[in-house]
Amino acid sequence: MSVNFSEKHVNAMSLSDFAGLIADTFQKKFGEKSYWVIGEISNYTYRKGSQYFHLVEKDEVSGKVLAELSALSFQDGVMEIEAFEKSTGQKFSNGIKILARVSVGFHPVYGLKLQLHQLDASFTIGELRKQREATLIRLAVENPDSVKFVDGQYYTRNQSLQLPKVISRIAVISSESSAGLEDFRHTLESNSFHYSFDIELFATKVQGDENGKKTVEKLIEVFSRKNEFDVVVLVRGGGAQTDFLMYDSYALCRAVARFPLPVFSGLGHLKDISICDLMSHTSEKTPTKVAERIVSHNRFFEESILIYRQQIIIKTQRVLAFHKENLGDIEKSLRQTVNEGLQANRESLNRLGNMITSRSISTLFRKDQNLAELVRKVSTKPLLKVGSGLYEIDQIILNLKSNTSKFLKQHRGYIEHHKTVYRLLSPARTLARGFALVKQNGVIVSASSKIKKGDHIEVYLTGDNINAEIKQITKANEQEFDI
Amino acid sequence: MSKNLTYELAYKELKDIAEAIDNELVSVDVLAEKVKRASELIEFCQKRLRSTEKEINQIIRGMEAKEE
Amino acid sequence: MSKNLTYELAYKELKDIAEAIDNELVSVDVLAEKVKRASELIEFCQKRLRSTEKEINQIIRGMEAKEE
Amino acid sequence: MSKNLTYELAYKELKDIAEAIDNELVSVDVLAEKVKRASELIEFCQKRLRSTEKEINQIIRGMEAKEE
Amino acid sequence: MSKNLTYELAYKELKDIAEAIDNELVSVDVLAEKVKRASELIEFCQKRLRSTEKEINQIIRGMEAKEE
Amino acid sequence: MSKNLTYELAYKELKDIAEAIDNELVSVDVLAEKVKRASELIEFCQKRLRSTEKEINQIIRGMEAKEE
Amino acid sequence: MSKNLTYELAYKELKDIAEAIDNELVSVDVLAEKVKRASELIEFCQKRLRSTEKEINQIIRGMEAKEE
Repeated sequence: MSVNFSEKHVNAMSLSDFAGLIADTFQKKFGEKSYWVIGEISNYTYRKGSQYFHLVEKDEVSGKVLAELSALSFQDGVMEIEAFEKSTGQKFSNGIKILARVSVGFHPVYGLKLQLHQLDASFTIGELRKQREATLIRLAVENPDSVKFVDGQYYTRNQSLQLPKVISRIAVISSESSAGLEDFRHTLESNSFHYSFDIELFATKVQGDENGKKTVEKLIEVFSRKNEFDVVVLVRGGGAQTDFLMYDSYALCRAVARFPLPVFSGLGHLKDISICDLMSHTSEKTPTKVAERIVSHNRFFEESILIYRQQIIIKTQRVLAFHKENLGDIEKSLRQTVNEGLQANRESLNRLGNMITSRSISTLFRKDQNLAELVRKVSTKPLLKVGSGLYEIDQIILNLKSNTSKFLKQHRGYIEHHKTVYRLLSPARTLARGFALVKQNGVIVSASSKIKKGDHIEVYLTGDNINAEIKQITKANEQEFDI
Repeated sequence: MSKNLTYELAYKELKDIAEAIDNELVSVDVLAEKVKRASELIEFCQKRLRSTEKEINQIIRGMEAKEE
Repeated sequence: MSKNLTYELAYKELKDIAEAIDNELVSVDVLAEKVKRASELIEFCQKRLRSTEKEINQIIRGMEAKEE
Repeated sequence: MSKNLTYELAYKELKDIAEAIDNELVSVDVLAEKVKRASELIEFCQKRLRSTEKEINQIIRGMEAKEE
Repeated sequence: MSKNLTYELAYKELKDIAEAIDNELVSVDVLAEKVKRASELIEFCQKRLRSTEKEINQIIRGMEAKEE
Repeated sequence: MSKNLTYELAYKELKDIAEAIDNELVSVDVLAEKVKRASELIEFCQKRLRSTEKEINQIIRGMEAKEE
Repeated sequence: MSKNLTYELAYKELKDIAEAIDNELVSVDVLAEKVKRASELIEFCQKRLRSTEKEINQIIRGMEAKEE
């Protein structure tokens, strides 16, 4: 055992020699060369003008540490960090991904150390933006009830909360020593309207509050007493740029988005607004502005009630004036209508009176006329009738006279006619015209057929009667005597 | 001549005789007789006419007298 | 002449007689008689008319007198 | 003349008479009698009208007097 | 005139009379009587109007006095 | 006047009276009475308005005093 | 004034009063009362805005005392 030990001992090196060997190897291998490396900062501390930190690489999925190296910065590195913080607006601290040019050294006492020479701020800005976007997407995706992304704008449940008419009970989450908190308090308490506020501080260390965990815990504390407050205010101490990244952390932002009391944020940032600002009910650039906002909210309320007061005063006077005027109008119109009514009645009485008298007189006049008409009828017609009767009788007399004499004359005419006829028909006048009458044996012969040759006939003439014997009979031409 | 003879009857008979003669229904034997009858009837009628006229004239004169 | 005779009846009868004579519906035998009747009716009617006239004139004069 | 006679009744009767006369529905026999009745009715109506007129004029004068 | 007579009733009656007279529904027999009644009604109504007017004027004067 | 009378009731009644008179629904018989009632109501309303005005002015003055 | 009176309730009541007056839904009878209530509500709000919770309780106690 001992030999082995001694052999081993002979070959053994002092640790410092060995460390020198490692250092030489590092020196040979890396020398003054430097490399651009990507890593995330952790275990950050600041001592005696130098920053000490680790650079870590984690598996993106599992979060398992794949590599971790410690690093530090000296003069040039410190200046880089200052410039970095200026251009990113972000403190060089844990959780930030950086692209850094580093050299590798090995120190016998402190071991492997990376030395920071240069930082690419634009890488970190890009990384932060990526991270920020990822957080926003995650908020929207995982909390569809409380975070909504519409038309390029985030809407949260907290934003939809109605502010109370007056904000007077305020829960403030801030670090106790923060200048922002002082500004906030002072602005509220010295407001020109003398509004009073009940402010309760929920103190938390903002520095080093990784992922805003402590702030979330304070929010939970407020939540448990939520009926005692009107709003929650998140303020961050002003001055130098402090840790801002926590206000982009998923946990805090989610808590703000879902918080049942309106959250006011006054984080004192100048560049990008934080996700927390996007999620909160109301965000202002500074704590002072938040305080002013609260005072003006209360002032708005007071003004609106004062406007109502003014309205009530004016309107009440108007109502009274209106009623007074109405009463006056009614009184006036009452007088007028009463007088008019009486006048109208008087007029209609007169009208009726006049009508009755004039109509009755005209009626009498018309009756008189009617009567006169009847008088005329009764006195003229009968005399006319009598007159025409007399005339008719005269006519009848005349007719009678002429008709009887005409009648008698006519009859005399008839008789004269007969007289003439019989005068012509007497046989004596016939014989006198040369006609003869033949008789046979005392009988007048009218046709020759009864007479034969040898017969004796008597022939009567005017003045003489002759006896004669027939010697010859001849047929007569009858037409000779036919008239 | 019958007392009952009227102007109407007389005129009628006269007319009948005239018609009978016109239709040669009267033989020469009775013609003279008919003519005799007719002359009597004519005389009757003429007397009647004259008396009627006289009578009427008196009535009318009476009326005229009253009227005046 | 009947006491019941009225102007209307008298006038009617008178007119009938006049018409009958005009239309030669009256025989010569009664002509004088008819004319006689007519003359009586005429007298009746004329009297009636004249008395009515007189009477009416009196009434009218009476009315006029009262009116004045 | 009846005491119950009114102007209306009198006027009505008068009008009927006048119309009958106007339309020659009154025979000569009663003509004078009708005219007589008419003249009585006319007198009655005229008296009535005049008295009514007088009465109304008095009332009107009374009204006018009160009005003044 | 009835004690229960009101202006309304009086006016109504007056109007009825006026209408009847205007439409010549009033006979001469009652015309004077109707006109008489009308004159009484008019007098009644006028008195009523005058007294009402007087009363109202007093009330109005009272109101004005209080207002001042 | 009833103790329970309010401005609203009084005003309503007043308006009804005024309208009725305006529409000539009030007869002459009750006109004076209605006008009397209206005058009472007007007085009541005016008093009410005056007292309300006084009261309100005090309140307003009180409010303004506090503000200063 | 109730202890439960909040800004919200006070504001709502004040608004209702203002609107009612504006719309003339407040009768003259209760106008003064409404204005009084409004002035109290305004005073309440203003005092409360300027006081701490402790002071408020005193104010309310004071108001309740007045109300009784």
